[in-house]
Parts: sequence; C-alpha cells; structure tokens
Amino acid sequence: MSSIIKIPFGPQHPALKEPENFMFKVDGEYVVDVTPRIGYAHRGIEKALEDRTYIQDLYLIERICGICSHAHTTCYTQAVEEALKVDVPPRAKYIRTIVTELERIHNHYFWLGIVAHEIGFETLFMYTWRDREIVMDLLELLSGNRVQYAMNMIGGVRRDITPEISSKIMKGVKVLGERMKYYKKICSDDKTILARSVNVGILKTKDAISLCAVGPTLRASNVKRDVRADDPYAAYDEIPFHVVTYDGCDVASRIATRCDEVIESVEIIRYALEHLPTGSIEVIVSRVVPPAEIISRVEAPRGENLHYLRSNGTDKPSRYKVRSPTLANLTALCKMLIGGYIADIPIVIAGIDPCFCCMDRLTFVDINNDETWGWEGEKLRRYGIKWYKKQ
Amino acid sequence: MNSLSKDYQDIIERLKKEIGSENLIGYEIPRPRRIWFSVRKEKLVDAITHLVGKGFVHLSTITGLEDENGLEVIYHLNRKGLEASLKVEVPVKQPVLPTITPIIPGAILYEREVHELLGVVFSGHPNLSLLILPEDWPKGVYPLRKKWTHKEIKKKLSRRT
Amino acid sequence: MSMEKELIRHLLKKPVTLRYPFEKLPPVKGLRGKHVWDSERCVGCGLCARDCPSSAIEMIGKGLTAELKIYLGRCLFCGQCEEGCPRDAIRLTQLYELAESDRKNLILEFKREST
Amino acid sequence: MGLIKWARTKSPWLLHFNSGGCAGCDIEVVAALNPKFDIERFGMLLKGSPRHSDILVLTGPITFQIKNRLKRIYNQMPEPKFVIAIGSCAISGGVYRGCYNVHEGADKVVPVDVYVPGCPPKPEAIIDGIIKVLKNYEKATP
Amino acid sequence: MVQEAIISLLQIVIFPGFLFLILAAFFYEWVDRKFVARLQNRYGPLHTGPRGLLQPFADFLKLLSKEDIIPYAADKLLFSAVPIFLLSLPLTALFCIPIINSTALISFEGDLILVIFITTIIVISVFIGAWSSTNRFSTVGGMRACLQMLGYEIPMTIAMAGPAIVAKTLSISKIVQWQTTGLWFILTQPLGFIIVTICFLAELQKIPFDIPKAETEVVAGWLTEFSGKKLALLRLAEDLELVLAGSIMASLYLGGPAGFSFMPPFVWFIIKLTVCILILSNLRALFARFRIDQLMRGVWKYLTPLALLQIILVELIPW
Ligand code: SF4
Ligand code: SF4
Ligand code: SF4
Ligand code: SF4
Ligand code: SF4
Ligand code: SF4
Ligand code: SF4
Ligand code: SF4
Repeated sequence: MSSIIKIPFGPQHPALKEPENFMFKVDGEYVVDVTPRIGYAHRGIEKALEDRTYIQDLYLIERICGICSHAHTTCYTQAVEEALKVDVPPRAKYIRTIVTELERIHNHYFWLGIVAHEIGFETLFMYTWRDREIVMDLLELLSGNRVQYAMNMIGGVRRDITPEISSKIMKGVKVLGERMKYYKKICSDDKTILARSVNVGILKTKDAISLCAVGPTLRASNVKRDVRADDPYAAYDEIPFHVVTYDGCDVASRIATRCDEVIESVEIIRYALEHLPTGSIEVIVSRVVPPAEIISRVEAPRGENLHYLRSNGTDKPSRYKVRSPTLANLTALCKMLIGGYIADIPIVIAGIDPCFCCMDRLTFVDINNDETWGWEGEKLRRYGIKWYKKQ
Repeated sequence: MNSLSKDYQDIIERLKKEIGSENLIGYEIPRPRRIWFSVRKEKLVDAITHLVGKGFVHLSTITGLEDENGLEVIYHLNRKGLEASLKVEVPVKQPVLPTITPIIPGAILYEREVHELLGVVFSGHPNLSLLILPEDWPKGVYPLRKKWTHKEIKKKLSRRT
Repeated sequence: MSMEKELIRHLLKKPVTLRYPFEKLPPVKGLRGKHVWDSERCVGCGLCARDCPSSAIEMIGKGLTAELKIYLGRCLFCGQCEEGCPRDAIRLTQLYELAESDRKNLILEFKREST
Repeated sequence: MGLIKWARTKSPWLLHFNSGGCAGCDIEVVAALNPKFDIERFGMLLKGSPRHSDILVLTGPITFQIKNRLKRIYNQMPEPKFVIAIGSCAISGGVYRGCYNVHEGADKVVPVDVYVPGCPPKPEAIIDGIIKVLKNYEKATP
Repeated sequence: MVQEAIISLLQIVIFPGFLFLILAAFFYEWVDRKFVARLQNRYGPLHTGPRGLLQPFADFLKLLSKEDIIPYAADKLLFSAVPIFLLSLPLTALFCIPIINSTALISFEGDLILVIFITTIIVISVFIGAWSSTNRFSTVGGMRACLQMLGYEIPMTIAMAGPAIVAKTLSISKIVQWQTTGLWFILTQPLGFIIVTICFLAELQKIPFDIPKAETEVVAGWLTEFSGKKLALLRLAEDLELVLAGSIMASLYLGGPAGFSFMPPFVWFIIKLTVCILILSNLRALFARFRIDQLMRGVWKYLTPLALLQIILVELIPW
C-alpha cells in the first residue's frame, strides 16, 4: 500500500495542458497539505536568455507563454528601455496598451471557454471560442500573426494602427463587450454553473495578501491591487479605468471578475483609440546596454508579471529573471485547496487560470498513518462523489 | 514629487535605525516607485520583518543570481506601487540564508526555486525538495550558475540516460 | 436552460464556419509567412542571420556573393530579419500553408543568378 | 481496398499532445475545433484516448521529462497511425533549440509524417497539414 | 407457406430488421451530430458524402479496418465478447418496437418488461467491458455508469408503467394500438414523457449525464481501451441505443406508427422518431455536465417523486 502511483489527473488530452504535479496530504475528505511540483514545461529559458542578445531575447521572452506573450514582451522591453535610458514615443505607448488589452480580452474569453469545457458545457465552449475569433482576427490584422504578435520592439512598437484598422478594432471590441455581458448573465443564471462555483475554492482576503496572490485571483478576494493602477506603465497613467474587485473569494467571483475585466478592457481600448497621440512609433536604440539593474512590472491577464534585468554593458544580459503570475498564484492555490474537499480540486485549479489547467499528476499522503498512495483524477472524483453523497 | 522623496527617505531612515546603519550597506532611488537596499545577510530577517510591518506585504518574487562577484539574492517587496528590493550577498563557499517563510508564507515557492537553480540553502525552510527540475536531476548541477552552460548540462543529462 | 433561446436563434442562422480549404479569406496585409529574398539588393552584411532568434538563417559566403539558406522548420516568422535588414532584401510574404512531409523541403535555398 | 482507404481519409481522429511548448500552438490546434473552422466538417474529432486516434498532433519542444511519455502514447495508438508536428518547436526545437532541457525535433523520438512550420501556424495551416497527411496516405497506398 | 416464411425472413434481415435498423443507426448519429453542430453555429460533418451523411459509415469502416489492440492485462474473452453482446442487445429490443404497422416483429404480452430489462443488461455489460479492460479510466467509467443507472432506472420504470397501466397491457405493440383509438400518452402523461426523456439521456450517457465518459475527467471512460473493430461495434451499439431510446419514446408516448392515413404508418414512425431524437440532441447542447452526486440527488429528490406522482395521477384520473 505504501507505493506511490502517479496518475494523470483530470484532463485527458494528455497534452492540451502542461503537466504539473501536486503532492496532496489528505485526512479523510479534507486536503491537509499540498506540495506542488512543476516543470514539465521547464525549458531552461532563463539560462538561455543569458546566452543570447537582447534582440533575440525579445522573441524568446515572447515564447515563455503563448497566451500572454505581449505582456511578457512589454515587461521586457520596458526593462531594457529603462536600462538604455530611452523614452518611448507616446504613440507607441498607446499602441502597446491597446494590444495588451486586446490580449486580456483574448485570454479571458479563452479561459471562460476552458472552464465551460471543464464542466462539460460544450455549447458554451463553442460560443466563447467562436467569439474569441473576433479578437484573434483583430490581433492578426494589427500584428500579422494570431498568437505571437511580435508587436513590441526595444524602443517602440513595430506596426502602426491606421485609421482603417482603428475603426475595425472599435467595431470588434463593441461586439466582444456585448457578448461578454451575455456570458456573464449566463454564468450567474445557469444552475449547473452556479452549483460548481459558488463557495468553492475559498481564498480569504487575509490569505490572499500574505500568500502574495496576484491578478484576478487576488482581486476576486477583494484586494484592490493592479499594477496598471499602482505602478502605471505604458499609457495607463493617462487612461481612466476601474479596478474590478469582488468579495466572494470563490470561483464564482473569479468568473465575475474576469467577465467585468473584459468589459473594462473594451472601454480602455475605446479611450486609447480615441486619444491616440500622433508621432513616430519607435526610436532607434543601441544594441549594447549599459550596466544597470531594473525591475519591470506589468499586469498580465493572469496577474502581475515581474521581470528583473541586470545588464553588464554587453549586448547580452547578465541575468534575466521572469516571474510569471501562475507561479505567484500557486501558493495561494494550495491554500484554496487545503481544508477544501477533494471533490472540488479540479474546478478550483481551473479557477486561478493556470495556462490551461496544468496539473496533471497528484500524489496523496495520509498524515494519520503516513501511508502514501496515488490517486487518479477519476478515483479522486469518485471519492468526491462518495463524499458528496454522504452530505 | 518632493513629498514623495521625503517619504522614501523616511523609509530608509527607519530601516537604518532598525537594523543599524553599519548593516545597511547601501541604498538607491533610481526613479519613482523603486528603492534598492543592500543589507548584510545577518540582518536580512530583521530588515524584512521591519519592511513588512511598514506595509510591504507583497513579495513579488525572490531573484537569485551569480555574477563575477559571487552569489546574490534579491527580495522584491511591494507596497502598492512602491517596489522595494532588498539585496543580500551570499558567499559561494557556504551559500546559506535564513528563510523568511515565517514572515511571508508566500515565499515558499520562490525560495525553493532559488535553491534549485542556484544551490542557495534556506535554513529553516519547511521543504526544499525539487520543484521545477526532474526527479533524476544530477546533484550539484545548478543551471543558473555560470559554470554550467547549456552544453555542459546537456552532456551531463545525456550521460544519465 | 438559460441558453435555449440562444440555441434556437443559432439554429436559424447560417454557421459562421469558414469552409477552408474550399473558401479562404484573403490573408491580412501584414501577415508573416514564407520568406523571399532579393539577391539584387542584398549586400551580405549578415545582420539577418545574426539577429535571428532561432538561428534559422545560414549565410553561405560573405559580402556581395553571399547566399542565404533559411530553415523554415526553425523559423518563428517573427519578422526580425525583415525588420533588421538595412537593404530590405529579405521580406516575409503572406504564404502560410507551408506543410511539408519531407523536412528537406522546409529549407529555402536562395541562390544568386550567376551573372 | 478502395472503400477502406476512403473511410480512412474521411474519418481522421486526432490526439493532441503538448510536449512542453509555450501553449501558442495548442490554442491554435484547439481553435481549429471552434465553429469558425470546425474541423468536424472533415469528420475529424479530437479524442482523449490514444487507442481511438489515428493522427498524433504534436506541439511544443520535446523536453527530457516528456520524451518517454510521448513514446508510450505513440505505441498505444493502433495502426495505421500518423504523426504531425505542429510549429517550429516540434519540428526542430524552435526558439528553445540548444536549451538544456530540450530535444531538437520530434522526429528524433517518433517518426513524423508531416511538418507544419509556423510559430504558431494559423488554424488554416494546421488543417492544411492534416489534409496533406491524408493526401499522402491516399497517394502512397495502391 | 413458403412465401410467408420468406417474407418474414426478409422482414427480419432487411426491413424493418437488421439492415434497416443499422442504417437507421448511422442515419441518426448523423442527425444528432449535425443538429448539435447547427445549434453551435457550425456545420458538423460536411465533406463525407452529401452533407456529410456518410460520416458515421466512414467512421465505422475505418475503425473496422484498424489494428485491434487487446490490452495486455485485459481479460481477453470478456473483452472481445462485450462489444458483440452490446450490439445485439439494442437490436433485440428494437425488434419489439412496432415500426411498419402496429404490430412489432416480436410482440408478446410483457415485451415492455423485456425492453426495460435489456436496458439494464446494457449497463451491466458496460460494466463488464470496463472491468475486463482493467484500465483505471475504464473501471471508473464503468462504476459511474452503474451508479448512474441505479439512479435513473427506477424513475424510468415507474414512468413507463404509466402508459402500461392505462392501456392495461405490458406489450409495446398493444400500447401503440391503444393509442390509435385513444389519445396519445404525451397529452395525458406529459410529466411521464419528460421523465423518460431525461432518463434516456442518462441511459445514453449524453450531456448532461455523460459522467461515465466525461472526456475531461476520465478520457473516454469505459471506452478508453477499446480500439479497432471493437470500438466500431461499440459505437454502432451506441447509435442503436439512440434509435431505441427514440423509438420507445415515440411508441409509448407518441403513438408509434399511427397517424393520418395520407402517409403510410412507417413514415409517421420515422417522423416521430426524428422528433424524439432531436429533442434528445437539443438537451445535449443545452446543459453543462452534472457532477454525479448532483445527479443522484436530483434523481431522488425530483425525478422519482415526480414519476410516482404521474402514476398516482394516472390512477386518480380516468382518461
Ligand atoms: S484544460 Fe481542460 S480540456 Fe484542456 S486538458 Fe486540461 S482538463 Fe482537459
Ligand atoms: S521561466 Fe520558469 S519555466 Fe521558464 S525556464 Fe525559467 S523556471 Fe523554467
Ligand atoms: S501564466 Fe499567463 S502570464 Fe504567465 S506565461 Fe502563462 S499566459 Fe503568460
Ligand atoms: S505557467 Fe503553468 S501553464 Fe503557463 S507555462 Fe508555466 S506551467 Fe505551463
Ligand atoms: S540583412 Fe539583408 S542585406 Fe544583410 S545579409 Fe541579410 S538579407 Fe542581405
Ligand atoms: S548594411 Fe550596415 S551593417 Fe551591413 S555592412 Fe553595411 S553598414 Fe554594416
Ligand atoms: S522570421 Fe525570425 S526566425 Fe524566421 S528567419 Fe527571420 S528572424 Fe529568423
Ligand atoms: S512553435 Fe512557437 S507557438 Fe508553437 S509552441 Fe513553439 S514557441 Fe510556442
């Protein structure tokens, strides 16, 4: 009995998500402790960044994650620009902002689809993903690629927004905002969705702060923290917007937060397009970066992104550190799971929006007799079922 | 702007008083919303306790790095928009730091990450097992140390299988 | 139940589906696809190969006789080569259907016409 | 024989496997399912079990941790089976070429039938790739 | 004599027997997929045959021609027997349904019980199949199927008793005949119809009751290890079950092949069957998947009491 069997958890496109690995300690029906194990997708990016030039790094940074690639490059280019002491033209800043917000819309739609798929709501998945195509098309129109936009350059952005593109974006985001309002209604009306989300995966405000959660996860626990407002970058200091918070601290609040954020993003994009400054979109910069130490922060769709750069006067960074939001939320995720019921693990994990529901393997340790055994997601689910029946 | 810099000075003075000025090796305010401290590692826990008490409750991450001068660990603390970064130098020979997880529970994963990629040991940390690297990762290979280049690591890895 | 109305509405609508490959949308203007190279313009400075983030460009020779080999299997279609070329000799076209069953066919070999 | 070949080309079921990429390719593969592209038109279905699948859709670089799992999944698929490598990562390691945890190309681990370059390729390009697999099969067998 | 024998043989083999039923199974899989696709604003199968009509057939042929892997640890005999068994069960049950006229190929007092019994056996076979393949996903899927069955079987049986009580017979053909003279039971027992519909969704393991094979949770559930020919047969069996479900609904509640005489009874039957299947498909697109505990709770809290209520109403009100 004391053998650890590792079992694939949850998802069975053994691949759609990246595998992560959690060690659960359970006592009866409750999760007592969770130890995460990540890195199936560990590719050694931080090391590789040190071996490549700043220009090459830009594209590598972009590929840390395919979903919020623009947030990562914005963070990166800001760091390098600060080290170079160059000022980016205002028009470039606005364009960066617009792309960031489009990306946020894309991410939240994507996430809603995944959640729908997770609870077996095939039709909602199809609808959200269909509407997501609108924003994908806008991004393609703007940048030339649907996913890896390559919009950011060190010193500005690569492509300009022509009036014709601008009007198309206006039209597109209007539809997206409307549709999101509809989905929000569905999510707060539909009984099946509510049953799976209300009071599930509680993260109290106090814990959210002490465990350093970020992004919508944090804001759904009623903490008003958003890098865009607190440490404005790009054009955010000139654009009025609300920081969305909810105080439910559960999965339902996380859904609501993200829905509202999309609606907010639509307003930001509208404002930015209407107030787009004129002028150039990039400045020429040197390839060599003087020695400096820079911290750059960006609010990615999933939360605060922090990059740390140390340059040493060559054309390659001496150290580049990336802290992506999923990692920051992992500790908080463990907290949500601890004390929760085993049956609720999957939806809670999906709730923090890891790039897909990454986790793939679970191992349990019973604290009472120190017995270790493995549980597959299904067994786990069955367990949850049994447990719920007792209720 | 002026009141802002006064605020920053205030934070620095208080920290100085708290840990003793000889233990605060240096500080810098490169631009609004950024402060850098450099403290002796003996006073690390005190300094962080003090800053957390002053509202820097959010730990963004812990960066570990190696350059010509040896190992360095940086704690990125945050109060609203204000980012305070605390640097400590760690001797390469005996890379040990006290853990800060009792003060900031959110540091658990970051300390593990630094431990794994650079070999810095955090004494008192509840669990320093592998987080990112595979189970059968060779001992003593810390990918972010300069002497381990991609080629070297790959060689070592392929020998393993 | 709250979606029934929406379902009925869609039943009466034409599907949004783009019937690829039987109907194709014209690619957007800035789409980043397969490369073309203009031997007349290239001066063989090597900037493109140097900055390529995944070493997809190989320079054969130097200077005005240099020729290019591009490994599409490595290329990220990031457009850095196009962006960095001081002579606008390398460009990305809108060709995106590049699937090949032989990896060799993914190597673009650009030759200079012997003059 | 002709009938069976017809059936095989009309009913390709896919198994999607991410071996450690940036998720860019994955979202494009899944995007091919959505109503805009709707690959069910060709009878393609995304299946969870390797036992039910005909085409293995690979995305992402092959990290050292994932290699054996990939081999196992490939072996579980019943013949005839095809592998299609999506994106430069799966073809050659892409941006991650040379990183310490990454293999240089999926074809070092399993045989690949069609390569779809791009980073990530458009859903159209992915569909195009799958159709090429089927066309090749149609041509190759008498 | 000989002529009659030939006719009944033809009836069994071709129409409305094996061949017809299998073709119907393929056809209704297509209807189901296409309809759901349209609800989701897409085409569904399109390029296989006219409007994708041949898609299920292509799937079937392809699976037949594929390598057939029997998992190393599986119980070979059971594992191979289950698909055949599962295929023959719904076929047998379908013979009890009157299709071309108001008498079925097999008709005797109590065939309703037989059909209900067969639906139970199907689930048990599913469990045996799951268990014999020893894969953990399969096992869980099989367990879930059984658990689910425990829930819906009871309200379904109770609800189906409604028409039987009124028609005072346990033969489906007789129930159909009763309806040609009286009212359709959907009008007098709408509640029963709804309950049976919901229970059939569960029987067919379709959303929102696809818990036994929820893709995101247990891969393909009890089907996970089956490949090649066996999978082909199993899928066909599923399609037949769909036809069976639709036919039972049409027979018990919509009067089976009865209808105005400007069209032959057979056409009436097809129309009603199609309507029933479309109802099932629509529900499939409408819901999110329940968690199995929610399903069980729902069954005991709502479905069973409602089914009982229906019976009481039937007893109280003499139609
Ligand atoms: S994200 Fe959902 S659908 Fe995708 S693999 Fe994970 S569980 Fe499956
Ligand atoms: S950023 Fe994270 S995933 Fe990427 S190489 Fe570094 S540790 Fe690994
Ligand atoms: S977790 Fe989010 S922010 Fe981080 S890399 Fe992935 S998509 Fe980008
Ligand atoms: S954050 Fe999660 S989902 Fe994103 S790349 Fe890392 S492991 Fe994958
Ligand atoms: S950068 Fe342009 S000019 Fe220079 S070698 Fe490349 S293609 Fe030729
Ligand atoms: S084009 Fe520019 S970089 Fe190239 S050789 Fe001439 S001066 Fe040098
Ligand atoms: S597009 Fe990018 S990856 Fe491709 S050859 Fe040009 S620079 Fe290299
Ligand atoms: S090919 Fe590009 S988009 Fe695809 S996984 Fe690799 S880096 Fe990501």
